[in-house]
Amino acid sequence: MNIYDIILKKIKDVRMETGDDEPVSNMAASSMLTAEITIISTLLIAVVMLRLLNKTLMIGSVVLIFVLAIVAMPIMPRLKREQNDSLASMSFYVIIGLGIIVTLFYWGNLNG
Amino acid sequence: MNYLIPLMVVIPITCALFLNLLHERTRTVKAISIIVALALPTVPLIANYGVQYFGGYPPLAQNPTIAVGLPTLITGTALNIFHPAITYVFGSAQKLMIVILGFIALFAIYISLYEVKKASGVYAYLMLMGTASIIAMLLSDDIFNLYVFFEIAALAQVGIVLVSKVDYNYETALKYMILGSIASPLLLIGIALLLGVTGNVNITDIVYSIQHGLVNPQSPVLLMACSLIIFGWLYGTGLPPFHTIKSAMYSKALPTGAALLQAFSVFSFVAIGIIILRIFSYLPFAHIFIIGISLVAMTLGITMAITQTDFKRLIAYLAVGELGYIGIGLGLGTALGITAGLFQAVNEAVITAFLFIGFGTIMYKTKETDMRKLGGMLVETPKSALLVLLAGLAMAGVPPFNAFQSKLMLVQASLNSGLPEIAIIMVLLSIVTFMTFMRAFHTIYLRPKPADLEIKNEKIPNITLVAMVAFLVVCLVFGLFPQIATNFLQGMAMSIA
Amino acid sequence: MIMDTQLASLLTAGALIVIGIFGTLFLDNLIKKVISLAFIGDGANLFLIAMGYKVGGIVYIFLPGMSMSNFSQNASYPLPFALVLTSIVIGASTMAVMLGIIILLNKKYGSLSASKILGE
Amino acid sequence: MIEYIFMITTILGSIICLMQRDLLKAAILTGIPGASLAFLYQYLQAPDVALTQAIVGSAIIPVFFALAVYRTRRVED
Repeated sequence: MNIYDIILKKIKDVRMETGDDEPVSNMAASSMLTAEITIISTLLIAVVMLRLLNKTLMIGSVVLIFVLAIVAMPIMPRLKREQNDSLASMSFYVIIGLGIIVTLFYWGNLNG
Repeated sequence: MNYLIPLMVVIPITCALFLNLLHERTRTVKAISIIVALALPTVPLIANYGVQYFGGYPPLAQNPTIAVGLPTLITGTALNIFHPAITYVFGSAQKLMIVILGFIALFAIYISLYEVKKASGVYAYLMLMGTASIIAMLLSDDIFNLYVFFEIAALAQVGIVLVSKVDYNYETALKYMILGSIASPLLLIGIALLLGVTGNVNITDIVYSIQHGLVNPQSPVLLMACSLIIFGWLYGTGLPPFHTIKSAMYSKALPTGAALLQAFSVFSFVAIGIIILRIFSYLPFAHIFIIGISLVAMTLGITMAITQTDFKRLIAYLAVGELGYIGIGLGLGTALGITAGLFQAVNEAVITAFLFIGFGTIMYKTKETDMRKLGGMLVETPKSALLVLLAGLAMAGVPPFNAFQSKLMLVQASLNSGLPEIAIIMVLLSIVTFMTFMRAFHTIYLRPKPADLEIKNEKIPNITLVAMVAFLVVCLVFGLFPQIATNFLQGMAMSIA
Repeated sequence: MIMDTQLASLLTAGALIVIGIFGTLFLDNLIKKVISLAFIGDGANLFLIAMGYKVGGIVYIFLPGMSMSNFSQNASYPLPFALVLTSIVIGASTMAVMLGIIILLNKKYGSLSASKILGE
Repeated sequence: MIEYIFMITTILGSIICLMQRDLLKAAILTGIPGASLAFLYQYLQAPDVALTQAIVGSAIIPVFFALAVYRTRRVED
């Protein structure tokens, strides 16, 4: 069993959990895979910017995020399920976003 | 007195209201729309740079006849230079952006007039109203005036989606309005806090008050105002957490409407983003936050685009992701970065409109948007296929097109600011953008035609092809001679940085 | 006096906004969602009005017979009030559009439940 | 002193309005916070805004809601 089959199987498993009964085509699997790699690599590169703050913190968080990403491997199907079009989830994220922005601006500017 | 500056807003609004009255008279509607649409890019092109004070009240310092005999309590203090009237500033950067917006609106209106049998006055009304309010947002130096036009633009966007007759457009419009009715009162409160601290709604005066110590810049009320205004900015432009609803809005509009809607988002992004930078650039965290939210927008937008099966939604997510590039340029805060960001904004508005209209020809021929049911369209529409391919290359940033120049400038700016990681992420995501586009292009045009796909035997209107060629010419001109655009934008970037 | 009027009205505005956001998030009926959104807008308007209020001040209308210096020292700040007028009208028109869409959606679905109409 | 009473009626009125099961009652009860706000604006030294709010908040908006309820359904399901 090569890696591609493992990934295909994992995506199928996640689909099964969500009750999404569309057939998994080659195209869908490869695009999910691309999205997965893109999101993990972007996250890792972005975390490297923590070096401006503290080098040890940067190394620690890069390793931590790498391990977490490997463990939670199919991130993308879950992420896609979170970003659906229902009003309930959208307004939930809007309010969470408002909370995060207000807190960050208070904390970031008073202690930065 | 430079009367052309207010006329840029007044002409489209007046004609829009007039068009709405002419409901059944198709030919009159057509004639008026054609003339007004032509006026949209030409009026800013011939207008001179200047400042317009509504009601004719310039600051006292520039108006010595009134200032005579006033006590020194007024003439000796900052009140002397404060702006009593709503002020519109028309500089070189505004000129380029309004011309480009007018250009996109011109072709959107023309295509909408010729693609349907019966021209609808209501659709033209909504498009003109939205364009006028975005022009006013770009011009306005008054933060409450900006809020009013922001709300009008939101209503016009909802209207453009409501008239589209695409499935589930009412639901999406209602969702957008509900989220908007949460976000825009919060933006209003942000403006109210700014007004409460500085006693002013004119942005130049607010900046003066903050920089000259008339108010305490570290006051927590100002921090709160900054966070609420940024929240309203996220809503108006469709950055996360609003990216799902904004991309749904694009995909539920007609292709012409979608092309115009994303131009609205891009230019309101620029208009409000510049205001945030002007007022709050003394907060170091504001820059970090803008860069962070732009990175999130780019990543989420582009990765979500890959997984879509509906091609309109795919381009919609790509459009949201491309907004992140502008945000990076603004967030870097250097003169080069801001110039690159503004240049990218101009380019992106053109290219995404190009893509929406180009893929719109598929909808015109087949009435189908699901990529799994499409294929083999190259034989049917070879000319528009070539143009769409060029648009996709332009969006991904392939040289000789314009986005290559602006993305190159962005990479240089981020390297100069000592953040090579951002440059790497931008290049990586450009490659993924290209891959996403090529996947859509392959499935729609190159793959063999599915048996059950019905293709209508209607010719694509010539005006659509003309519009696409015109967009291509703009892309090529800005790509080969980027100085044309950057010379216009540099002045504003220098004044902010 | 326990609390001055300005602070109390700011708190009222905050309470209206919180009630409105709560209603928007947790009530399922669309008409009630829109009513809650109207409360958020009202809260924002009251907030602006409270910004311009001046404790112990007078109304900002200059009537004949008033002393100029007394007026300029005690009048409340009229700019926020002028803004609220616009804001009230914008809020009312947004409300009307939303109710129009809701009437159309009720025809299509035969229901006013947000989870049925606006979910997925 | 009287402004505190209007503040309390605004908040209580909005809560009671959202607690109704009958939508027509809820629509008409939106007039209470609207009218209280109009009086409150008068006490906050803004008579012209109070006039507008009295018309929009206590007459036009409840009528809009009542018409919408009349065109759709009266009981929450």
